[in-house]
Amino acid sequence: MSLDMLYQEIILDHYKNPHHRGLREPYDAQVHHVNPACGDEITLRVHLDRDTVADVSYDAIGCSISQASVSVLGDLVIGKDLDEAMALQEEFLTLMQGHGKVQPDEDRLEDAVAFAGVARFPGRIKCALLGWMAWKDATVQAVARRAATASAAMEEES
Amino acid sequence: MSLDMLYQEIILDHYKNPHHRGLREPYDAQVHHVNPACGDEITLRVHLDRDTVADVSYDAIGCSISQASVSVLGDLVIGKDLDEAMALQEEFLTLMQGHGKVQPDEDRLEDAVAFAGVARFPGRIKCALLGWMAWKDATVQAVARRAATASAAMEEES
Amino acid sequence: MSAGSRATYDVVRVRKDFPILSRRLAGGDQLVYLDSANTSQKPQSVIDAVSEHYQVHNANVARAMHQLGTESSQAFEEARDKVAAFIGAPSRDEVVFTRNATEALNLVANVLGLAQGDLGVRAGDQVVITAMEHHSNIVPWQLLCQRTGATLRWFDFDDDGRLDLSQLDELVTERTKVVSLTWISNMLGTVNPVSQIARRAHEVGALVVVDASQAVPQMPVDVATLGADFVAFTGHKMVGPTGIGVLWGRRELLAQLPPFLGGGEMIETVTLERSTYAPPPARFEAGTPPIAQAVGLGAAIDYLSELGMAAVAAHEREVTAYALARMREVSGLRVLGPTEAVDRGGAVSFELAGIHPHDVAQVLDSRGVAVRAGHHCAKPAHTRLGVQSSTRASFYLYTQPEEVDALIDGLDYTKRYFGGS
Amino acid sequence: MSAGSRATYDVVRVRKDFPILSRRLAGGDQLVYLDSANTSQKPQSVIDAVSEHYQVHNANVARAMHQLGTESSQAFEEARDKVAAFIGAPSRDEVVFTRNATEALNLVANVLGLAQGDLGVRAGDQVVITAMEHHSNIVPWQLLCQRTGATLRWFDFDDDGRLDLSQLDELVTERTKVVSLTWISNMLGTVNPVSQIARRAHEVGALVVVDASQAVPQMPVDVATLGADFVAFTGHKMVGPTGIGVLWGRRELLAQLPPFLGGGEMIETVTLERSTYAPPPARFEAGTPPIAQAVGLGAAIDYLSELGMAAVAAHEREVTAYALARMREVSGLRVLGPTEAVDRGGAVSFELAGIHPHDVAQVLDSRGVAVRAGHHCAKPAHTRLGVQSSTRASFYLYTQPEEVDALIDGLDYTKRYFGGS
Ligand SMILES: Cc1ncc(COP(=O)(O)O)c(C=O)c1O
Ligand SMILES: Cc1ncc(COP(=O)(O)O)c(C=O)c1O
Repeated sequence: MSLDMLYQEIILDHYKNPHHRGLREPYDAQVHHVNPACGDEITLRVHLDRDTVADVSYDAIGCSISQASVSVLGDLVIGKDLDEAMALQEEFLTLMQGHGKVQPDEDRLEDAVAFAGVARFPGRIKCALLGWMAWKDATVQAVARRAATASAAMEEES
Repeated sequence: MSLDMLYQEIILDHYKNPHHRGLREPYDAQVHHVNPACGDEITLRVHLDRDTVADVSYDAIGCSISQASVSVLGDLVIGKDLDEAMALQEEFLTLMQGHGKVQPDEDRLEDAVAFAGVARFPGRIKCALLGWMAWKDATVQAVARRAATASAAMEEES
Repeated sequence: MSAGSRATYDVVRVRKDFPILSRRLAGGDQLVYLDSANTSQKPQSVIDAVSEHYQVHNANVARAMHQLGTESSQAFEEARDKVAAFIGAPSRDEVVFTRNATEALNLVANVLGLAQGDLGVRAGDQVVITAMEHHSNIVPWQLLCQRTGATLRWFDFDDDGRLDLSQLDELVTERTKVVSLTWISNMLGTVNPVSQIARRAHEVGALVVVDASQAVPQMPVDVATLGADFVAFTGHKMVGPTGIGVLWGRRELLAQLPPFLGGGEMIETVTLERSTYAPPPARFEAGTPPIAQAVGLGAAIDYLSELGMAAVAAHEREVTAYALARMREVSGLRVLGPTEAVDRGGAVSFELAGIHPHDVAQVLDSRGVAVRAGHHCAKPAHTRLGVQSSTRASFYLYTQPEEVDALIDGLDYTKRYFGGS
Repeated sequence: MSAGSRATYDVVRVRKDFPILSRRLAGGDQLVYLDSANTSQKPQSVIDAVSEHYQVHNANVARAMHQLGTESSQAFEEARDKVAAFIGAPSRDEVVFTRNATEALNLVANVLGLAQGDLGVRAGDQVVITAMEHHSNIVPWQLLCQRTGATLRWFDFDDDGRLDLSQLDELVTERTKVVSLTWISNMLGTVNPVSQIARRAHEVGALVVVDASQAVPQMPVDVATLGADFVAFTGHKMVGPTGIGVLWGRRELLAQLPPFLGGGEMIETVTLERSTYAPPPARFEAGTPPIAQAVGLGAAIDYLSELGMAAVAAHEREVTAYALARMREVSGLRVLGPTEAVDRGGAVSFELAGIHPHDVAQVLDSRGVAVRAGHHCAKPAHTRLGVQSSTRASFYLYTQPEEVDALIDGLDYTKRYFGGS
């Protein structure tokens, strides 16, 4: 398998000039994920504004694939509706686990389609997913926290 | 390898009519040994009279080889000088561990030479040795106990 | 056995897959291998799978990112998928590779002893086993009880080798934390009513551990409906390699349990001060796993699946029934365990009046017939039946009726050999 | 390397013994396997020994009395003899077979935690390791300390990867119960002065555990003079099978230690109330052991012995020296660990400025060069050096200088690949 199938131009661009990098305020949840196989790490924050993903910020150490992947993630989900963003995460996961046989939808996944080739390199799939799994975890926590706050507020009112 | 090489006539005779069987008084040490591979068990007592093996008695459950072997042991060591008996035990051990290549001395080992063939059946060597190892253990304990008693007596005197 | 499955199960053809079965022994005897409950023989496809792995794909797993590493990791994880599918595990992450069934059982006993909170076994708790367990399902619980101050109790069984279920409600109570029992006894051959016992255990909030070392090789298994929380078995008894066993555990339980051994692969992150641990199954697989052995176990499962476990079970039942029938013809022979092939596996232990099992096995061996003599790692079961040891013949998917005949002939000869002089 | 041994060590001939080395990878690349510290490749003789065991001799050990059982037991115990002779063990009973080095280390840590009397590790005691340990020699001691209330301490190392022995008297004190350290670091390549540290440890009455996972494969080992009380290593790194490891321990210590896992083989007698245990090594080998894997390990030892461990060590030194020299030519490359082939094993970890190790390994892999990227199960050692991960090339008895050249060419290409766009 050729290297260029893995290291698409888009990926190298994101790697060299990552978007949304650096931890920002405000945020509703922060998580820390690790790829135990190699030690790559990410700290990621999610900020929700009602049902919209208002911001995703992160601090990460890792390879080109994991860095580019979280950069692309930010581009894709920031500003999106929560359900829509979750659906995109699902789609990206399906693409990564598809053994290179899933045809990605460029209209929906945009730059993330560049990762289609990664699915053929099993050793790198975890790299590509590191940021996406962290984002999902943080978002689920943020939603849960909001629900808890809301119900606490309701109880106070009642 | 033929069965008859293992089950010598002498062995079958001792098996059917074991000598020295049954636990007797007096005794200086009693041990209980087990062959963990098959669960065969022996309880064996040794009685010393100064430097002579005055009696060996036992209660055992086991196969023809282990039963015959302890019967032969009794014949051989009872009445013998302690050092001589220990030397015979050594010789029997050497015979058993000799992979069938050790030539036994019939003048010394008497009926125990019938076990020469057992050395070629590695699965049965432990059977043949069960009683002999128990006897050695008991004898060592009996000697140690006598030494302890003697030194206690001397201390009392002094 | 239905005519349909009989037509498709061709033991003569099956035997051709096992190179050792055509071996000649000392004196030119044909091997009659009746010791499969001890360990099974291996088909060429399993032997080849292991060799090929070393010759073509060998690399360490998980941590290697190169082509060989990828191939090796895939082969290893594919084996996990195969095991999961074979036993009906709801998730592949519920399959933990161990060295053997013994380690799997010790693993459960240890982590339950170490667990914080509700799952932990502590002083005053009770652990229930049965009197027919293999030592590997006794000693780990004795050690657990010694270490925690819990108490060990057990089901008795009757003279036919059937568990005394009248004790069920009295033995398995609110104080019971764990019930661990064998599905099929390796000594008596009894198939135990696991689901019934599991139901009671779950009523009182106890966990159920099943030793399936003799069951998984012999019959279709579906852990999802069995009622157990943990199931242990071993590769070498199911036409797979030595050096590998399996612990299946419910995902939500495994997720709550602390690690057993520490080291590479089972960690999330390590500092010298403290470490965090990977989710199951990795949490319980410290160090380089038995990689080639997992690949071999995968090939064993392929082999068994192709034969079909229903057909394997039917064949086992048929051979066992034939053996029990023929054994009834041997005077002085007493079967220890169920004497009918009903709820019964393919291991038959017996006594031959006046002849020690060692001597029986030895005479049989001189005729090429390989059986086991001793306590078969089930000393308490022997004690219960008042015998010190026994001879055991055990059958498997390659056993033919002619081999049972050779056993019976050998037993007759044994009686003559020891009786005649 | 002397001219004499050079003349007898023919790496081209050695390579012919390893079928995988002639394998072609995707795209037709020749395999350049530089990941032997992770796992070694296997010669045909080892692969054949395992296959032949299954094809001709397969049976369970110890408990089988038939011909196959006898053959299998002899092959298994002969492997123990070979291991004992290979490492200079005073007695074969000091050799315990485990699954891998990780289990061997966990075994020691566990039984020391369980031991009564003087040997036991208890609250207030101290365990000393080093900052360069493999996770498998860190986590077991962390778990032991958590379970007992003992305290874990460690030696630091300097920027060249050498242990800071100025801490020796202050770290290893009367409170120290165990000192456990690696002989050769799998990450830094450092060879540690085991005897010197062992001397101090024994002065204060501490036990010494040596992780020899990287040492036994690479150089002549004599445990009788090493100064250690326990030594752990693993089969798959010494041209042997996966699924087997070794714990060597001094006989008088093993004899005093309680069992680790419970089950078949490790018992003397079992009742439901209590059990007694066999003497070592059986006491520590519960359940059916890795039989075929022990046979394979025996064949691996035969293979290594025929080459001669002095020759293997000399070859390793020579290749490592060549690699270190060539790496100095690569701008932006920083070796982590000793930069000279003095007191140094054949694993070289390095950083390549600005390029993540995953990406380095990936580009190398696209050219057939297999190296490892990550923390190599030595995260604390990386933390100490302020790096998050590294790339590691590791050499073994089949490595040729041309393969080092392929690595260097690959590194140049990697820099162009990531720097050029
Ligand atoms: C220094 C060292 N210790 C321990 C281990 C663990 O060996 P295993 O994974 O075979 O248990 C390794 C290899 O991974 C090692 O290099
Ligand atoms: C019922 C039963 N449980 C446990 C075991 C232990 O299996 P292993 O020795 O492979 O751990 C065996 C086989 O010896 C068995 O028959």
